[in-house]
Amino acid sequence: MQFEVFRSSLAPNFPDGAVLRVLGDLDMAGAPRLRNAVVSEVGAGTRLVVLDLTGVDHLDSTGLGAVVGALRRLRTHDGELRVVCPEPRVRRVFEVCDLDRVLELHVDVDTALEGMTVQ
Amino acid sequence: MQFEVFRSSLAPNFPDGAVLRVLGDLDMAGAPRLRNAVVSEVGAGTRLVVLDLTGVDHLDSTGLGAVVGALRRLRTHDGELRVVCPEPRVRRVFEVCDLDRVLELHVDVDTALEGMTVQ
Amino acid sequence: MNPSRPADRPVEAVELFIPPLPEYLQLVRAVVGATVGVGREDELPLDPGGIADLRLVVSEAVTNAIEAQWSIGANDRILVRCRPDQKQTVVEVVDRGPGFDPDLVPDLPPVEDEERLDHESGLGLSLMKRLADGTVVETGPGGTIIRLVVEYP
Amino acid sequence: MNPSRPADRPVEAVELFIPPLPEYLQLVRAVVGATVGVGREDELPLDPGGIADLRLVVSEAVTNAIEAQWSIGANDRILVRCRPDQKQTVVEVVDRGPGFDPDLVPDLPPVEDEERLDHESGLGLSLMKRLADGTVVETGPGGTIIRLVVEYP
Ligand SMILES: Nc1ncnc2c1ncn2[C@@H]1O[C@H](COP(=O)(O)OP(=O)(O)O)[C@@H](O)[C@H]1O
Ligand SMILES: Nc1ncnc2c1ncn2[C@@H]1O[C@H](COP(=O)(O)OP(=O)(O)O)[C@@H](O)[C@H]1O
Repeated sequence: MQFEVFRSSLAPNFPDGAVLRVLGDLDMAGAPRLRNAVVSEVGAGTRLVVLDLTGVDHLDSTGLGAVVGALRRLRTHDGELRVVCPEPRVRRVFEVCDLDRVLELHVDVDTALEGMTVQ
Repeated sequence: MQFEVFRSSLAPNFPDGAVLRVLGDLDMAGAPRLRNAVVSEVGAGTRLVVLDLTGVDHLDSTGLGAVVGALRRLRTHDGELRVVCPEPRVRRVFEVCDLDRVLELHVDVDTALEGMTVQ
Repeated sequence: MNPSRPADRPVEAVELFIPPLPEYLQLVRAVVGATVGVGREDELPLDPGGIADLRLVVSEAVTNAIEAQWSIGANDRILVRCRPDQKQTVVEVVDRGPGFDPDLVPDLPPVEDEERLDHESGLGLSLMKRLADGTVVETGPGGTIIRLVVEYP
Repeated sequence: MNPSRPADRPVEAVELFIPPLPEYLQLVRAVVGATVGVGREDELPLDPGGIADLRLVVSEAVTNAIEAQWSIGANDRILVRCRPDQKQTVVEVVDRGPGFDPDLVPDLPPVEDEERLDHESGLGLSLMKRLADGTVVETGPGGTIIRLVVEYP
């Protein structure tokens, strides 16, 4: 049913930064669309992606795969991924797979950007 | 899943009156429970029943049957039934079956009681 | 490792089998309502009123199917088949009840009739005929199929 | 006219057949979540976290079933059978994929491993094993049945 990835720029503070806000279920149906969105960002020169999963109701291993894929793609291009995931039930999926040890999960976009050097 | 019939007395204004507030879906699963509630009321001497369907999401012909049964049962005992049904989608079911011509549908309990002589 | 989605093919049906018990009616309505939206990324093809009507007519058909099976003590599961299409949704309800003669079912008695209040039932088929764009009944001693068609505006 | 409900008999299963397409996953989760509550007038036997876990493990099993069928181009519908019981819910997912050897599927690679990021998949079975109280795999060249058991607290 509804699945959307909304983009907003982080300029001027982070000219090569963007927030991708996912709305809907991040499963085998939604994950390819997140993957496409990340591929276009990196292709367009974005190097800091804040992935905001606040609007995600359901996350499963296929969705996790897309998040891990985003991390890897950004790192390969010397970029960075920050994940916003305030909802305990969605955090839990990262935790069960030990992925909270690879990815820091933040409660909101501002917190995710804390400590980043404004460019 | 959840289905409840909540009762509240209309005393002191109407000592033999009660509001039955239905919460849930009034279908083949819920209707018998409404029917039971009405039978106990009439058995206990209630003669004015305000049936509040504000909390009903789904009403179908089995539910309508229970409402019509309540009307008949009360009339047989010289009682009266008033129906509260503010939700257009639920009203529509009464209308499609022409039952809005037999039963007045009110928007809230106060309106349903308008014009009733306080005892 | 990750085989890809097969090329497009015609919409297929979702089939739901439920025990013949009224506590499953809500589940049926939920499934039918949700099926209309499957695979649609933009708006739904029916507005909330249209979905409410669809849920209502299916609920009527399944209620009749449960009653029909109870009348002969048939424990078989009832099948609800939903086929959401580009232009319409078709829902079939299949039971193993005794069948019936639709021509012998009277349309609504006039509502002003005092005796109308004596009947607490008999509205289901009228509701289906009034709210669905098509109601087809296939029935026989082995059971009944009610096919309900709701067209998109 | 109104035959009555048959005497109590064991809980029966709800069966949902879906086309092997990811857009039906949400529907499967909705059905599985709703089945837990069927016929319960009081509280649900699982809290929201328990229902989320159940939805998650079923979603994993159906995702695998879809991928398995895609790998051999099998268009058959996938069956999701839910049996809510007094003490537990059992969900079976049946596909017509090629089958597999569960012993050859590695458990999670250690997460600190840099190579972990090379794998975007391979978490489904681990999630099922960790979150379900029982995960039974019956598999062969004709297809696979994954049986997931979630006990009530
Ligand atoms: N699936 C069915 N199998 C057998 N008989 C049916 C079926 N559907 C409807 N009928 C018959 O048609 C009659 C009218 O149905 P309906 O208009 O839905 O009203 P109700 O079910 O409330 O009596 C039923 O009483 C029943 O005798
Ligand atoms: N129903 C199934 N049919 C065939 N193979 C399966 C099935 N379920 C799992 N497998 C095999 O087990 C592997 C691991 O599954 P899983 O842990 O869910 O990870 P993923 O599906 O992301 O690869 C799959 O890649 C697949 O080869």
